[in-house]
Amino acid sequence: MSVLLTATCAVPAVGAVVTAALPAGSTEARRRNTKIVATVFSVATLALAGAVAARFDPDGARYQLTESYSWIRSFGITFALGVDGIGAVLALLTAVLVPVVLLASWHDADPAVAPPEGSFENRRRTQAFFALVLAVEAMVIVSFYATDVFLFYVFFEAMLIPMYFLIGGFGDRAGGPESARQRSYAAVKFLLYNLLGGLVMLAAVIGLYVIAQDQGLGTFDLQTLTAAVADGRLQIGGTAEKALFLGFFFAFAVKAPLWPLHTWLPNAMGEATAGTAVLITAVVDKVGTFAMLRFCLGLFPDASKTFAPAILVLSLIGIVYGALLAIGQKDIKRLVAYASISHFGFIIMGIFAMTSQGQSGATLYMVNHGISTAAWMLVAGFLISRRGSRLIADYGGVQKVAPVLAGTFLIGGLATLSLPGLAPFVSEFLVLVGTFSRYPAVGIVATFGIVLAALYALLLYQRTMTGPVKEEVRGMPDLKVRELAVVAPLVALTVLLGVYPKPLTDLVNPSVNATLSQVHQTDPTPAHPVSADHGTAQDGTARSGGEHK
Amino acid sequence: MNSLIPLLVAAPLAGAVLLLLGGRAFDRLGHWLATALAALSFGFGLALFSDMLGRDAEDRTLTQHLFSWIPVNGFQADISFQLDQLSMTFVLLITGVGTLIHLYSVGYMAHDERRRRFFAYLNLFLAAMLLLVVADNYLLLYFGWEGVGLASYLLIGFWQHKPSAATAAKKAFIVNRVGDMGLSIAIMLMFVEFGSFAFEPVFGAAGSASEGKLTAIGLMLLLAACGKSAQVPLQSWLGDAMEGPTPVSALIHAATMVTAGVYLITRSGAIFNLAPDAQTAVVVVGAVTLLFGAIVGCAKDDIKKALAGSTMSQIGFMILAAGLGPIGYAFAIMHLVTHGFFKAGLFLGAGSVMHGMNDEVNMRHYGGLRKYMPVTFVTFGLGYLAIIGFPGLSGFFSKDKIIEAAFAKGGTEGWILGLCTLVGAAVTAFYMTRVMILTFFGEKRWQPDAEGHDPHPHESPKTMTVPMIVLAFGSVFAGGLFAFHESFLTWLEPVTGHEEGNSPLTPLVVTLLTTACMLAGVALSYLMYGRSAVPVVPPYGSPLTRAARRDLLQDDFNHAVLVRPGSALAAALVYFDSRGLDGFVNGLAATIGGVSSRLRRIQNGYVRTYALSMFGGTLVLVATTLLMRSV
Amino acid sequence: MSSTGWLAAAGGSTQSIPAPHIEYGQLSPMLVVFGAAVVGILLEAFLPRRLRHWAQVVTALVGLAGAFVAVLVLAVQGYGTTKVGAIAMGAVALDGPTLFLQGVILLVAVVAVLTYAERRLEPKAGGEPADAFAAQASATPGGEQERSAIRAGFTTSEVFPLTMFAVGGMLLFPAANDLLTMFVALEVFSLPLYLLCALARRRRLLSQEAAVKYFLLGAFASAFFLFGTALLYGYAGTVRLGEVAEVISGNALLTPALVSSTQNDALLLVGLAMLTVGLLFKVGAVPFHSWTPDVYQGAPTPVTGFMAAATKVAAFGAVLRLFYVAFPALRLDWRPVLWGVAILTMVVGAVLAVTQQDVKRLLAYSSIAHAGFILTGVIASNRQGVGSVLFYLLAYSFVTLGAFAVVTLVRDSKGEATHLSSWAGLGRRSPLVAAVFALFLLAFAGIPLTSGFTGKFAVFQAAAAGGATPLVIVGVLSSAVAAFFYIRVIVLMFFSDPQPGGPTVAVPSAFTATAIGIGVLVTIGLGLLPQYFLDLASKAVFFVG
Amino acid sequence: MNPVNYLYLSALLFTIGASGVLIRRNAIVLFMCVELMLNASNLALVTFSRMHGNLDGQIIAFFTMVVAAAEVVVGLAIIVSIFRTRHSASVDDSNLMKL
Repeated sequence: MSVLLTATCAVPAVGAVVTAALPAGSTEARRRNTKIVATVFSVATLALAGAVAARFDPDGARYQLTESYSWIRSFGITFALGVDGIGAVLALLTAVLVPVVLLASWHDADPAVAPPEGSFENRRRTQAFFALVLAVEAMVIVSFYATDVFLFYVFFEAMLIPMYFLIGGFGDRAGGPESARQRSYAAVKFLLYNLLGGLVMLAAVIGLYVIAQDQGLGTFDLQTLTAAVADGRLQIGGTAEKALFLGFFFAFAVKAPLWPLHTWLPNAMGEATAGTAVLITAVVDKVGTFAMLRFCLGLFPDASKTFAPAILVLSLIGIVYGALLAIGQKDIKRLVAYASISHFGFIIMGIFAMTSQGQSGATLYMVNHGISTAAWMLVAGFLISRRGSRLIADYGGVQKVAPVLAGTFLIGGLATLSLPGLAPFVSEFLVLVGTFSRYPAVGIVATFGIVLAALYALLLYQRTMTGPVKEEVRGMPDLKVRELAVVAPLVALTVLLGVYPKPLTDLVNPSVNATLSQVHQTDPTPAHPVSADHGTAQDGTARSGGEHK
Repeated sequence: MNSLIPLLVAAPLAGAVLLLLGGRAFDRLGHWLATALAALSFGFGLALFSDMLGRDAEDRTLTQHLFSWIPVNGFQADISFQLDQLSMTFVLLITGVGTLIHLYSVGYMAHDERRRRFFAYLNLFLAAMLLLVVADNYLLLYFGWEGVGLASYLLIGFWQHKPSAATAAKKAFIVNRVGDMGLSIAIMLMFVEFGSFAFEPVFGAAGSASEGKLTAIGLMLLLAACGKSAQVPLQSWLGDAMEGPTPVSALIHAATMVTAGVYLITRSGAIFNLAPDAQTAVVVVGAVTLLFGAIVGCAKDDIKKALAGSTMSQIGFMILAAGLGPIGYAFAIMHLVTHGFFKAGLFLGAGSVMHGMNDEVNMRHYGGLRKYMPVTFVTFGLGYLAIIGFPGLSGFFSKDKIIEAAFAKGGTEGWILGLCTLVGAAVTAFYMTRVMILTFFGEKRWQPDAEGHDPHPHESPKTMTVPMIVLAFGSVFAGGLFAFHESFLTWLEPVTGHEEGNSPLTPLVVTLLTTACMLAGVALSYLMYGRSAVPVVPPYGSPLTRAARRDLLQDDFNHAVLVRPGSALAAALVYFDSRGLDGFVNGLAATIGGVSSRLRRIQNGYVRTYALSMFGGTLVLVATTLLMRSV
Repeated sequence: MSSTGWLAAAGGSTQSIPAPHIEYGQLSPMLVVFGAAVVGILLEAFLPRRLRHWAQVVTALVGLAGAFVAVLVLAVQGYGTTKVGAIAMGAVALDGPTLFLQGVILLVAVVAVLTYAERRLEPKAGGEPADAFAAQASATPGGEQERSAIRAGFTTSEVFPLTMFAVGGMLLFPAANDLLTMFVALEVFSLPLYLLCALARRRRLLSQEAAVKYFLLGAFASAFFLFGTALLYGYAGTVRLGEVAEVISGNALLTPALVSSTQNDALLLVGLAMLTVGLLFKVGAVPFHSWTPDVYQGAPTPVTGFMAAATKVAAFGAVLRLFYVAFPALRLDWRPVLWGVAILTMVVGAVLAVTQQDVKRLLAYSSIAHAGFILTGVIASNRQGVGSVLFYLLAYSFVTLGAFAVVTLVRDSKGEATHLSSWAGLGRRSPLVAAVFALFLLAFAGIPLTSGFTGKFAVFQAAAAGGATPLVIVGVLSSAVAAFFYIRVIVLMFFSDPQPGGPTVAVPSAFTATAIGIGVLVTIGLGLLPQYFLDLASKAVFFVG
Repeated sequence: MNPVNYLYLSALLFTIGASGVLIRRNAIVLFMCVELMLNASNLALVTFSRMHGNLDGQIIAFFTMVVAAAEVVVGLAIIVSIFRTRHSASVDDSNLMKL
């Protein structure tokens, strides 16, 4: 039994503990040490997560590198890890983003330059921030690797706590005196929403266990359960299955977030630091959509199909609604948040379209949205930290004084609007085509989203970056080396995965096919498939659909 | 040889990447590098062309598969190229005109501090446009399609400090996005219908699909074409796009990118041929736009906007021709190429004029420039003659063929279309004559610029005039060359097919009618503008003139129908989100809080109240227990 | 020996009265504790004041440790699993739940005594270190007598023997095998608690008020319990739980009196209801909860912690025994009633806590809500139910102790600063203390990886398996409401700005530090690796019939 | 006499006691009412003991008296100390903690 997965989860966890335990102090050197230690751990995690993805054999078993240790025998709970293509890719995304976020947040947790008289500035602020980020990373990676429903649930819920402290404890410097109140409101809202979702899921988890136990399967092991569901050994029964599905889905839909459960996201992303906002939208929220794919579909195939149309409608509303609200925003970070809501609509739509294109697209979308939104948000954060305001109206003409910043911001925006050649296009198109092939009307309406996306992304760019240079913006420095080091890998990945996403699709496709067979769905066949002789490319490489059927 | 195809795209792409990432290092010589790479691409194009000429007409399709792009089960998108005669034509046009305009820009942008970036964007455009025309499937075409949109966005808004430029850029992108939506839906339809969206398989299987499906695909493709080629109803962005530097207008918004719609429809001929209703829609759009653009062109005082109207109108001709099916495809492309020459030349001329006139664009502030800018005058004049269809020049041959084809459609339809094209030809002559007269003839109406400098018109530098001269050659001779032995038709026929149609009129009659219309337009224009002084301040004008100045109220329409309700909706939703959804959640929390503070009052601190609650509880418990039994 | 023996003895026969057979070894946990209590009294009487504190602390700890060892020995000998049985003439049940709960109560008591022994938090009085208890409880608050007692450095070291008596009663309560023993045990642990409540050093008025309220309401509830006992005795002719069950199920030998009395179901049902009232009062279930907030607030905080943890453990032990041993046949009667009570308790506890401003009252309402959660496990009426309740009690009691121990640390010039507003910004001044308290709050809220989550999962799982799914759903929703106020406190501590002149966090001695440390350890341990204790709890589910 | 009548009496006494707790204000009286409830229970126990013909009930009654006595000790101590503080035995004056 390989311990690679455990190691991948453990390294950031150990890193969190070590970082938290590093000596406190207000000296710059001590803070720097903390940051470096944390970053080293996150990079080590990246290496391990990369090794996991590299060792994953797309032609092999559904779950690989599996490990299983007895944990709570009384409830059939194991510490069972295993990776499929989807989990491997998403864990890798997490591992890529965390070092970037750490680097981007390098000074976000530094104490205020001149703490007011008599204030009790926490001397462990820096340690706390970096440790919390690593803790989130560890928990998220466990969630992606968990093949035990309970284990997943535990970390799904537990990650709320470090996230909560990250949101509430470390805001950006842009806020006025109101900001502390706003921030704690945002943190509480985040926690309560997600906790409510989690508790509802808890009821469903318990229900699942009780039903399984009644039928002689007192286990939370995902593979056992899904296999039992598939071959009829576990029959949950119509109403119960629907109720359990809704219980699970509710939690995931809050986290994802799906309209109309989204209202915590703009607050949280608006008030948190840019790095934390990235962590929320690019990493933590992905656990929700990931879980829909793995747990909702795997455990409750019939209910998933029953509710798919309703969920598609909600996600469709989310796509349009999020985009329209993004257009109406005055605050840069809230705009990005609403844009994310729109994107999550796409992801969920792809999942519940129940086609391989839709689900592969949704998985890629999770990755690509993570990378591109990270780039967009982090550059926005750099911008905001320079001017000390989140209001769009406070900017203008930035490209004149800080062209590189403006350029990277534009690339982030273009990625968000799914420009071909950048990664999000690949996933968005797959989702659209996957949805369209089963639900044409839904696909067409969703396509409107691409127009709206262009509108909010370019409006934001136009209002902040172009036009005459505003007085307050004059003299704004361009991106520094550290900031470039943050943005460059993200931009490079965005381009690379836009042009050559095959490594990811190769990892993801088998797992998606396995998921689809769990729900007993196959892709709709073309009405008039092209004949096979058209399907072969000149140099013999497989090219079009005909021969794959 | 096939391996040269990717290099066509790669050369300018490398230029763009180098110039953008290379930083200051390329400030000094980057523009020459970009020009060289454009020329290199042109060289590759020529090499491929000569290779192609060496083959049989039926064996001229070159393909090159690079790698699998997006493989998901049935959905297989490849980075894979196909170069046939149609693509070849475009490749040569794009790289040829592109190289010339690079050269022109060296002079035109000489003093711009962000010149390096300008050339990077130009190279990016070339790469995207070449990708568009050499793609072997619709998704890769879409890649190039949006790529040119991006380049267009970047270049229209190149002078970002001008709010108008930034707005125009955004507008162009978003209107194009509406069209792009059509293209993506078309691709999805193809995938659902055929399980593929590569040209060859789709065209091969098109016959098996129902006409309704094909019509749907065709209409969606038309929507895409409307966006990119500024056809009604998605035409509104082109006039504003003139905010970009003039070389951009010449290359992107006249010669190449805006004609991508024509390419798309021609390329998809196999689909349109089987979907007559979609074809009808195409010709209607073409006919409406050719008149629309022409009318707008008549009213504009801004030289670039007048030319933009003209571009719209000329593309209307092409779209109309493409909508005619095999009767017109080849002529649509032929007009596209000749238009590429003369319209690029006209824009470069306009740029040259502006260059000499302190960037003045209002023709009412020009006048009598022929003496000061002789080269510009001559090249512009040749372009003018070409566009109005002066016999023997390029435009004469290509436009005449389109008008013939329109009549050849046959029946009432043919008559209507033919008459539309004739009217279009006449109006073209009218507004182009107007441009000519206002700019180069008559007395000086020069005005000092914003800083009070009087203009000192002068001829432009060599880097600018040489491209103009080369393009003028094209404007004069290309048409004749193409028409000679119908060489162009023969060249394209393997790809587009050709039918003669049944024209009620003989070609000679059509030619005479066309020439007559052209002369009438010129004459009317001369009567209106050539014989009396042109007022510096535009007269109030007729309602039609005023509407035409406002682009026939297209922006007002869009504003009233889309923008204002849209922003109202966004604002309403913002309100709903914070008051409705969030209000509900906060209200829930408040309710719990309210219930809590009300319930708290029971805990009033009096021990006897507590005892009472216990006693009451006991009674209820006892009663319930007893009741449970009796039920 | 059964009641028939008593009857025979009463029949006027000339037989000598048989000496009752008492298994001293198997009763040793209780005997050791009572013994230590008595020793404590003697120490109080004979030792000079100066020495009393340490002597009492040592005596108490030794007594508790000895009792715990005794419990362990009994458990190892199999008295909890294979050798379960009634001892002391059938008055005491020695079985799994007994030993498990006695173990828990003893551990809780050890931790509580540690917090009692804390003398570093209060400023020195009369040159002597002071603890949390009144210098002289009989003195009028603020009077001259009190001032002189304080000057003299008096302390009420009687709290230790009192606590030991209470612990003894609590050990007996869940072990009681007949209603009389149960009643006596109830009083034995209640009476010392009434007194302990009155012994706060600061805020004496509140303390006295708490005592009087607790006393009057407690006595009121005991009266119900006793009357219920009487009615049940009238129905069954016996107060032994197992025999009552047999009478109810009709398996008992019917005497003529029984034939007539068992026809009157009202006796049985009203008796059941009244017994339930008496026990529900102790666990603090709605609508018998009203004493909880006032008493928790007024009592000295170490006592509150002890009371909140240990009383709940003992009382739920009795609840389990009563319903599972005496009334399993009446399940259809009591389950609906308990459903109602559980729902009310969860909802009212959670909702009322939302607007609390005092941290001790907040914890009181939280304990009410938790009583509701535990009740769902009781209602499960299956083996998992018993196991889950046992585990929950273990988990909950240490979180509670820890939380109240932290409350003792946050102080201003007037003693403990319990108003929530003064906790603002605590996380900035004392991140560690705030983090520990946050951990306890998260455990209360049932966040995974804490003991609270495991416990909640266990009871809800049992309830769902027992067919009480709606209860689970109500429980989940009220957990969400409950989370709101736990989080409110965390927000206050971490994200609010400290008030100028706000309270400081006192550095405790090793006693409180150990107590808190144990709380943290158990909270995390039962969250991360609960299997051993779940096993223990699930092995300890068999009652003596 | 039918022993059931004693039961009625017991119930009556219990109710009177309980009502007294709810109505009266003086802590001592309150406490006496509780004692009345205990004694009502005792009466019931003794009666049932008689009806069942075993002695358990009577023995319990003895225990109850002892417990009641202990309760008095503790209760009076508390009540007296609070009386000395407040110079009032009214339970309604002990109202510092609420809500």
